[in-house]
Amino acid sequence: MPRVLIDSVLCKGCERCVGACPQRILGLSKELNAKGYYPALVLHQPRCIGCCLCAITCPDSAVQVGLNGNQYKLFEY
Amino acid sequence: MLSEVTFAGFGGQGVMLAGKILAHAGLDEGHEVVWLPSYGPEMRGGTAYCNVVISDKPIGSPIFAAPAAVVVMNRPSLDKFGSRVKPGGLLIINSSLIDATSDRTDIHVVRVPCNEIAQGFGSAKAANMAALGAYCGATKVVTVDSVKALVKETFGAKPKVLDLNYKTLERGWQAGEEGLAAAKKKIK
Amino acid sequence: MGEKKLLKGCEAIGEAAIQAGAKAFFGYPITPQSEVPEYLSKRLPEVGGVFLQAESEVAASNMLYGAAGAGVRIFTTTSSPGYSLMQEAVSYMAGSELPCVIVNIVRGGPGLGGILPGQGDYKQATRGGGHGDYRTPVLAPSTVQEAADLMIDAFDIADKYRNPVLVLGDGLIGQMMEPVEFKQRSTQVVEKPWATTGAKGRPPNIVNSLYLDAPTLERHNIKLKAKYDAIEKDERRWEEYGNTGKLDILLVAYGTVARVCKTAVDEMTKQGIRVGLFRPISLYPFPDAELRSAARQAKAILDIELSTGQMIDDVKAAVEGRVPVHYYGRVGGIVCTPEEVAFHAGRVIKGEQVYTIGEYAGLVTALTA
Amino acid sequence: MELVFKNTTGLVSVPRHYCPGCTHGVIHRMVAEVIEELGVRESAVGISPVGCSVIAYNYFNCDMQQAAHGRAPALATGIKRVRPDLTVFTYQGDGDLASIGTAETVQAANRGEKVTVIFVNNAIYGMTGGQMAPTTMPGQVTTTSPAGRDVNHCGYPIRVVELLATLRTPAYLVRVSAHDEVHLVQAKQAIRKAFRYQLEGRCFSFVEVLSICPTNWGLSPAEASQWLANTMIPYYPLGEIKTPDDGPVTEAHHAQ
Repeated sequence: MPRVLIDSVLCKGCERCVGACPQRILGLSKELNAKGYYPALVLHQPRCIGCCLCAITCPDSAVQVGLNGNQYKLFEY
Repeated sequence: MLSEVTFAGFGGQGVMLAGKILAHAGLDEGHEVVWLPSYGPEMRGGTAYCNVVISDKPIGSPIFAAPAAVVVMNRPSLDKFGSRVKPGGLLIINSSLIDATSDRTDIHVVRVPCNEIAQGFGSAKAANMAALGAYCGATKVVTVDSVKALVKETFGAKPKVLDLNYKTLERGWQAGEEGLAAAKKKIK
Repeated sequence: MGEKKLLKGCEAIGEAAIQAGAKAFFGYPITPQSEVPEYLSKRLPEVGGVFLQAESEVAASNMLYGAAGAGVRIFTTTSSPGYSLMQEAVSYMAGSELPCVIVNIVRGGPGLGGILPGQGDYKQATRGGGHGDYRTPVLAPSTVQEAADLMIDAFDIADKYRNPVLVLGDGLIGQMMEPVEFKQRSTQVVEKPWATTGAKGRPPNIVNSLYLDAPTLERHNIKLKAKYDAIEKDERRWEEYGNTGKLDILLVAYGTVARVCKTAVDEMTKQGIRVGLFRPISLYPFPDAELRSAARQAKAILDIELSTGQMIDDVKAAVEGRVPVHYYGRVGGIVCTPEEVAFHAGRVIKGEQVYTIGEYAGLVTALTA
Repeated sequence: MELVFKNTTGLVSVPRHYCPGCTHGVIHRMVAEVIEELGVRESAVGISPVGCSVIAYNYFNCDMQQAAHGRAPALATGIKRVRPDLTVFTYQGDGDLASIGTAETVQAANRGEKVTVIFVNNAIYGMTGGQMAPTTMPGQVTTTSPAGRDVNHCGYPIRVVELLATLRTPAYLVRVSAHDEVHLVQAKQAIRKAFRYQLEGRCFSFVEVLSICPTNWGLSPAEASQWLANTMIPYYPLGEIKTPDDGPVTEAHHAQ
């Protein structure tokens, strides 16, 4: 199972990951972080396919993707 | 010993080279030397000149208002430098290209047909060697052997050219020696 | 000990840099120093060095920045308008504490000016030249031999203090030929652990002059100031020539003009005049205490420059008003002769007030007539 | 659990100062990832410009030099010429590279300096507060073109890649975009190629990355991405404009 890990301290709430996710499983938190942004969070973790596009599109290195088991390589990055 | 000379002519007459050979010869004989060229656009076609100072002591000014000796290879150079020669000094005029002479009576004027001498041995291009020879012959600031060694260094690769330069130098040397002796008599 | 070779100043400067261990030259042709890049374009590849003709002095000086940052001994040569263009990189190098050597073969100015000798860049050279609070040590040779020697010293000073060092010559130094002997010397090898050579087994190095935090930038400026203080204490160079002690007049001049003055001193001494010459070799740091001491028993000072009076401010500051300071100079590429110097020195000795630029007085009269 | 997408060691793990959604961060990361993947972090020297990415030296985890405005290609030249063993790259914006540093850019490209240039084109001056850039689009409003860029007054935007493509020497000239994830995948490959060409000793590799500036464009990051796709890409076509000749690397341009 893939898992999206979002660092809510680094996140600036730009929503690029939200728009990038093909599964539409990301959204913004309703609580401000220390810098005054609403950070991104994972709304439906089980639907994640581990494509990593959220991490690829993040300007702040706030997203990493973990995995238990096998990953399907969807494209060459 | 302190020798100051300005070689002047138009670009291509080899006045820079004549000065350099003189400076090298001075260095080879263990003296302090400076060679200072005029530089910039005037080197290409206009009047070009260089100053050479040879001395037993560290050399101060490479620039002098009144040089002890001037060698002029063309008319504009005579006009520019003829009046500047230090009283009692030496003015060598390339009579091949300069009809005029200096009317100064307080200096030694020596007329040497540099181009004709060189032409006589094969090429007027070597006129600068006649001029250099004339200056050295008149002043004996360096020996003929030192100058010849450097002429060999410069033209050694081409024996014909070397021979021409040697002969021109020697004839110039003689003309300088005799010319100065005659000029000294005249002043008396 | 090497043998004496007859070399043009420009060639001697280039060769001395190689002897000092310079590995690269980035430059741009400008009269009257183009013989340096011409010489090096042939010579540097022979010794495994890098020669590159840049697209401009701006680029050349920034190439120096890059190469100096990579820890290599580098230098360039230029002439006045080119040095103006280099001010950007010189300021950045001073700020980033990068060592390099820049030779400015000064010509007449301002603007395009002329190509003949001048000293009009004195203030630009000694006050930093570019923006910000920095200084560059300035060495001014008066013979070709000294130019070669000072080039080697300049590299050592640059590395020691991590600062650009300027060698200030003029067209005469660049163009004249004199015998030069390259002394065998152990060029100091300075470790440069700060250089950007690849962060292998250490944290990354950053070459930088940007300090957005004011207190940090103030600390950086104070650190630089301490360095310049050390330079002012330890890197003063000067020469005294001729008579010492009680003097009718003391000449002060640097560079090639100082040679002219030496001949003037010799001539005047023959005439029984008590005259000496004080020649600053380092223009920054200016040897002010030494000049003050040399001037202590002089009745007057005559400052001689190929500029309209730039060093004179340093001379006046040095003697602190204890000795009257007169000035004589030529500009536009005209170099004064020993006769001129002796003439104006004579006027000072006679008690005349002398503050003359060449034929200035005569010209003004002619123009207003 | 294994991290299949983890933060690169090519970047220092500190928060970056860029505005929310600014693609500088993405481009930083991709360059750093390539440096890590190619195993050159310990031989890399990067050059940060003047502009928004002026303190990139605090972010890249390799040796860095900070350049005067526009002069990064000159610094890169200086470093690479004296240390050809180092992997040298510049990271420059449009004001830096295409305005004040045009000469340095063109000349370094034409000399075939064996360095990699990353050119971030966001059609505006970001750091100084949204003034017109040489790459500002016709009609685009900036603080120094309040009525929109008037091409009759200041000409059309510069297409740097096409400009450089007129030169024979450069090895690799490519334009990519950072506005969305699909284009980022392509951009990454272009950056990797550019560095690889440098390691092969090929002359000058150049990657122009179209980038968004939500703050100074006055748009949300999503709107900015749309604007880039609709306005910039038609004017700045994407793709490889010049690739190296096939065959072995020659020392034709300069020996090192």
